[in-house]
Amino acid sequence: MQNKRKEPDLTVDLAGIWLKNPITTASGTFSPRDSGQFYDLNQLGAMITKGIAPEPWEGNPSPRIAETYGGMLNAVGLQNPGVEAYIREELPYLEQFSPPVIANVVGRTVEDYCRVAEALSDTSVAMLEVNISCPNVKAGGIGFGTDPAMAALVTREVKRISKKPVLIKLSPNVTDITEIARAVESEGADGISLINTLLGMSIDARRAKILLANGTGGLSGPAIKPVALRMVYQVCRAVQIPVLGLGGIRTGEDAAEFLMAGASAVSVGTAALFNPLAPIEILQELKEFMMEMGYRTIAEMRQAFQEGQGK
Amino acid sequence: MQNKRKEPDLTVDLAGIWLKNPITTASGTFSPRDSGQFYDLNQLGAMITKGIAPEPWEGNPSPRIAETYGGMLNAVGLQNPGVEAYIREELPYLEQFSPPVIANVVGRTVEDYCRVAEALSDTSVAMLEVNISCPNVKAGGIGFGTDPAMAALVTREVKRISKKPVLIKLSPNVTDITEIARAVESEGADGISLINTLLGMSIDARRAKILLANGTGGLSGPAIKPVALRMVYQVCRAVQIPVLGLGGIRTGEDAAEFLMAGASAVSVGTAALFNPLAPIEILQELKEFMMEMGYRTIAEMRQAFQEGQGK
Amino acid sequence: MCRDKEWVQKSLVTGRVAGQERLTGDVYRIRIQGDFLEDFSREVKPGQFVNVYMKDRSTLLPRPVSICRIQSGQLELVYRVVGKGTREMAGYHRGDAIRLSSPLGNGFDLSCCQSGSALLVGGGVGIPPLLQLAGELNNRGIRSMAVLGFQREPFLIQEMEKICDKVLVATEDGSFGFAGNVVQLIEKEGQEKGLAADQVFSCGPKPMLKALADLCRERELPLQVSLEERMGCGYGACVGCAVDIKQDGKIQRKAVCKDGPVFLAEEVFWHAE
Amino acid sequence: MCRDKEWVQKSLVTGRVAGQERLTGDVYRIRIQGDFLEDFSREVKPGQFVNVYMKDRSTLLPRPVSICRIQSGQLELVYRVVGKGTREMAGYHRGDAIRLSSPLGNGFDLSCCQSGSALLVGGGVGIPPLLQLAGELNNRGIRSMAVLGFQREPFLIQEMEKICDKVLVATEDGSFGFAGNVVQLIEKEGQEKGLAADQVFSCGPKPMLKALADLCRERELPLQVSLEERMGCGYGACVGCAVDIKQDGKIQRKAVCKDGPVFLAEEVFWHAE
Ligand SMILES: Cc1cc2nc3c(=O)[nH]c(=O)nc-3n(C[C@H](O)[C@H](O)[C@H](O)COP(=O)(O)OP(=O)(O)OC[C@H]3O[C@@H](n4cnc5c(N)ncnc54)[C@H](O)[C@@H]3O)c2cc1C
Ligand SMILES: Cc1cc2nc3c(=O)[nH]c(=O)nc-3n(C[C@H](O)[C@H](O)[C@H](O)COP(=O)(O)OP(=O)(O)OC[C@H]3O[C@@H](n4cnc5c(N)ncnc54)[C@H](O)[C@@H]3O)c2cc1C
Ligand SMILES: Cc1cc2nc3c(=O)[nH]c(=O)nc-3n(C[C@H](O)[C@H](O)[C@H](O)COP(=O)(O)O)c2cc1C
Ligand SMILES: Cc1cc2nc3c(=O)[nH]c(=O)nc-3n(C[C@H](O)[C@H](O)[C@H](O)COP(=O)(O)O)c2cc1C
Ligand code: FES
Ligand code: FES
Repeated sequence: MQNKRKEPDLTVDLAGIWLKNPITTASGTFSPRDSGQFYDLNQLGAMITKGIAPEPWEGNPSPRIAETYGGMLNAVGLQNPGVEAYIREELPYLEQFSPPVIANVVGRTVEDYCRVAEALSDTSVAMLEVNISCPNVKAGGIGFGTDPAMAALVTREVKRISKKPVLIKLSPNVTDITEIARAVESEGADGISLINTLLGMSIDARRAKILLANGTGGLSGPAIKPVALRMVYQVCRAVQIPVLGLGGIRTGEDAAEFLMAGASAVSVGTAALFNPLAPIEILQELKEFMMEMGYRTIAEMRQAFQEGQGK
Repeated sequence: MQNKRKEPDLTVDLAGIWLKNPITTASGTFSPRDSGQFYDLNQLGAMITKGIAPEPWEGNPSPRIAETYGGMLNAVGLQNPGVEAYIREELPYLEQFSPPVIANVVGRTVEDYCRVAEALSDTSVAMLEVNISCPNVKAGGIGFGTDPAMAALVTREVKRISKKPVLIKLSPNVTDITEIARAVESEGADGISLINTLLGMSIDARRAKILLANGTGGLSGPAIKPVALRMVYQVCRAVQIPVLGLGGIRTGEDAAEFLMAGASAVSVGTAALFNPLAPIEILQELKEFMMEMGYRTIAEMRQAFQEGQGK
Repeated sequence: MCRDKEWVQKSLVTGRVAGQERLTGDVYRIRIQGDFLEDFSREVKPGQFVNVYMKDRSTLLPRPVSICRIQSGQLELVYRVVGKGTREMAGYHRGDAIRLSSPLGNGFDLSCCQSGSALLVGGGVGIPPLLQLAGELNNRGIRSMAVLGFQREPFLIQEMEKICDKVLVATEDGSFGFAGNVVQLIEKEGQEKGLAADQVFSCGPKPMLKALADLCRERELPLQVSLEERMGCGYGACVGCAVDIKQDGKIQRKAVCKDGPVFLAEEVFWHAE
Repeated sequence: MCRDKEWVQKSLVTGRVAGQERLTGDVYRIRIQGDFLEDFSREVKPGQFVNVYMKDRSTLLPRPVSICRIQSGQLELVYRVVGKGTREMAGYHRGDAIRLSSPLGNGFDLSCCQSGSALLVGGGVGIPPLLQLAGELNNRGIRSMAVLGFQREPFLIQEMEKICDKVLVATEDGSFGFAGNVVQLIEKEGQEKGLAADQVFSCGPKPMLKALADLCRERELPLQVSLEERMGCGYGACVGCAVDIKQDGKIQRKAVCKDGPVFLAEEVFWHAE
């Protein structure tokens, strides 16, 4: 192939937003002021911020983190300062940087989601990422994301109120991820993010106790990559809307795999916890991988995979 | 605690079968003739053999195996010689060893399962472990284990025909594992095994191709332990019947965690692939762990956990 | 790397092990070399820690370890082997690579200590950061006394004695110094000779810190404590390391790694264990 | 360990790296020492392989590597760096530990070769097991000729020349020996000088084996081939390494690690790639 050493074009379109590269920060694993002490945030494709509720949430007691083989469990419990503080303190800081801001939205009721979506509608936020892995307190604590009807309901209501494009972020703890994906697509979601964490547990055998104060926690990191990749592949073939892929991405080749599977862009989560420079290292590796293989654009790389697969 | 250096009593009761220790071999990762070249099979609590269908199955084409971070994917596709060959060639060999044999049963239809159960009813097999992660060809390939009604149906029919106690082995690829567990309990399952593999995928970025010939595969190994432990914990609290716990067990402490969570016994799967001596090393480590902590029996260890947890 | 923007201040660095010795039982001191230490020693504050990143790639999360001191171009960490990560560290030999973060967290607040004297109270592997603190207080002309508690065999005593005016030692089993814990020793010492300190600094196991907090509140002594919590990132990205801090009449969840690890004892909400 | 029962014959062992050298490009030879080699050399058959277990604990599965030879109390493996595991191996230094299995699989079947001559055909890192095979044939008084193919730079040529009557070399780019592949070289050689061999043994990339199988079928030469497949366990427990073998008129899925890696070429069902 020619042009082997020319820098590839990494730009992507994510549900109508133009990103200068497909690398974004996974919600809850990125803090602009703190992550930004390790690398220049302007290098990112987009900045996805931690889950924001209408009011401050205090999250779960400690311990909130357990290390697992090749991964980790977290039970942070979506601690966040609430949408007002977010608009007041976080957004102005983020506005200094060029990448678009995608605000992750959490709630315990449909109204919660809508309140955040409404509050963010007239801000500099470029897009919403609605985390439906939260338990619905009005439905006995069943996760919004584990029931197609509830997932559809949240999507419909948030879409109705939001002036911003909306990604729905799916929970992987379901029997059929494509069913949920189709449900949110049919209610007008502009795109889908996946995956959120797998539900797990850790026991400290020596203390004969459950490790996390919350009991269970969300499994993330390299350990879950095969599950994430499978779901991204399946969902990309089940819906027409764009997909933001994540789950265990740690290297440039990992990112390439998700993009080949059909993702429009990717997020780096846990990898940024165990390596604060992960997002930009992954970006660099992706670029080098594409140059080595002679791919000039992300679309070309995806194409090569589809042709190789015959699908 | 006194008796610190006395050997603990490792015996357990698994759905009416007495095991001299709780360590068994996970189905599909154990071959008596081959595993037995590395250690004395008589040391095992029980020998669980690979999935057996009524007729020979040829399984999937290669590649069938992909390594993943902290785990592996397999798409062996339940290759097996069929129940007749199993009775003719495998069982007589197994009868040389003292641990009870638990025969893993697979099928594509309810009748398949029943034919195997019937054929094994008058053999030396001590118990059946019915793998309901298989796709039901009569229901469009949906997994028996992903639908409570189908899981219940298989259980009912196999229980009706089998003279042996029956464990139902659940698929973890479901929204609510306790729902499936309750469904099989209510149809008379003598016990439950879990977990089978998580559905995953691997892409070879350099060749721009899906790695496994089958497309998707089952994720197993240390990477999945937190999911397995969570499900074992949940199911032990949702049903009254005993649970055989597995998924990522690699050390004696891992085994202790599953036993604390409520499992009556455990299986060692992938660990035996990357370390052929894993089952007996885990047994030894479990014994040493119990001695160090002063637990005299498995029940005492489980008790300590329950009291510490207040549950 | 990536120090091109004003706000990009932190990095990951690879040091070389200059030496490792066992201090006692399962407590080790590792000495680390590297160019980056020039930057570190300019910026570091007593009470800060570094993230140590493991080579065993099944253990991904960083291990936070307090900076014990930076001296003769070497970073010293003192740690107890308690699990996989610290066991790996204990296996490092001279010349091996070790991957670290820049100094993290906020150290002890010394702005309150312009003169007078300080009491340093340490328990076990909570003592290492107090060594650096003692040195810094010394530099500032503040006199310090240390009360150090151990289960059995003490360590870092000589190093502390070189800097502090006085070092008292307690061991749980009485094998060395006072038999009992540091709080009991402080109470005894206080009764016998009076306890004069303008500021108390402490690091050690939570029950010790809590008992000390009670004592200091009674005596109206200002106390700063360094806390521990299980961490995800160690640099403020995940809010995994929450502690409950009372501020402005409310309990707020703060991050040990970023807002701490040092907090004012009176602001810590001490949960019953 | 655990050799107390008659049927317990295999084990995992820890060897020491006695040395490592780069043969060419990304091909390395590692030499391994250990007491266990006494047992190994007594039992080993040409064409068997060992499982190498990695230290990087994120890569759990064993790496199968053919036994190249056991000589002067050292086990030699020759391998190409293609990924994480082989990259790790290339980083081992003299004195490092390396964890291995006993020799696994069935080697080449030499019962058919009581006399006469053999043709050994190897491609790239398929050549290592042929070295051990050549030695064994030599011991048995069977003359052998080797045809070895490489992409660019050859390796193990001298070692083969010491044992074989004749060694022909082909490189894809013609930088050394014949320009082309081994099958072309064999055809050319056969036309010019005639090819007399009672048995052909081969190991190398699948397309090479397939082309060779076609050639041997035409010439009615018996051919044994050593195959590769991705493995789970490498010892027969998982059926992860299936190949399609025609036996008794049926296609059967056999395990490369246990039933192979050597198969009769005429029984292999060669899938179109
Ligand atoms: C700010 C801070 C400073 C510290 N300074 C020192 C020091 O100077 N010397 C020293 O010996 N120890 C220190 N510790 C404790 C040290 O971090 C743990 O002992 C170490 O992380 C244990 O790792 P492991 O892999 O050996 O244990 P494992 O139990 O195998 O670790 C499993 C996981 O739990 C975490 N973990 C386990 N114990 C602790 C703990 N006590 N605190 C926080 N995380 C824990 C580990 O980081 C890891 O993620 C400090 C902790 C903190 C938070
Ligand atoms: C019986 C047998 C004998 C072999 N002998 C040799 C030899 O003497 N010299 C040599 O250089 N190579 C040999 N190989 C190939 C060698 O096993 C692979 O190159 C090696 O496993 C690659 O590991 P990696 O971690 O570097 O690559 P990665 O691609 O990172 O490995 C990922 C996974 O794929 C597996 N894998 C990758 N490539 C292969 C392959 N070609 N065959 C089987 N598994 C693979 C690995 O074992 C691992 O599980 C042999 C293979 C077999 C089956
Ligand atoms: C500490 C932590 C906090 C998280 N918080 C959020 C959150 O607020 N909202 C959300 O949608 N996902 C949250 N997640 C999930 C991640 O964004 C991501 O979906 C998941 O971790 C899988 O990706 P990874 O393996 O790359 O981490 C969190 C994950 C972690 C580890
Ligand atoms: C190669 C392979 C083959 C398997 N075959 C079967 C099978 O035949 N029947 C079954 O119920 N489970 C089968 N399993 C699933 C395991 O028994 C086990 O449930 C799963 O791997 C999780 O445990 P582990 O992480 O300890 O391996 C297989 C797993 C592997 C890796
Ligand atoms: S450990 Fe991540 S914020 Fe403190
Ligand atoms: S690799 Fe497991 S049977 Fe061959």
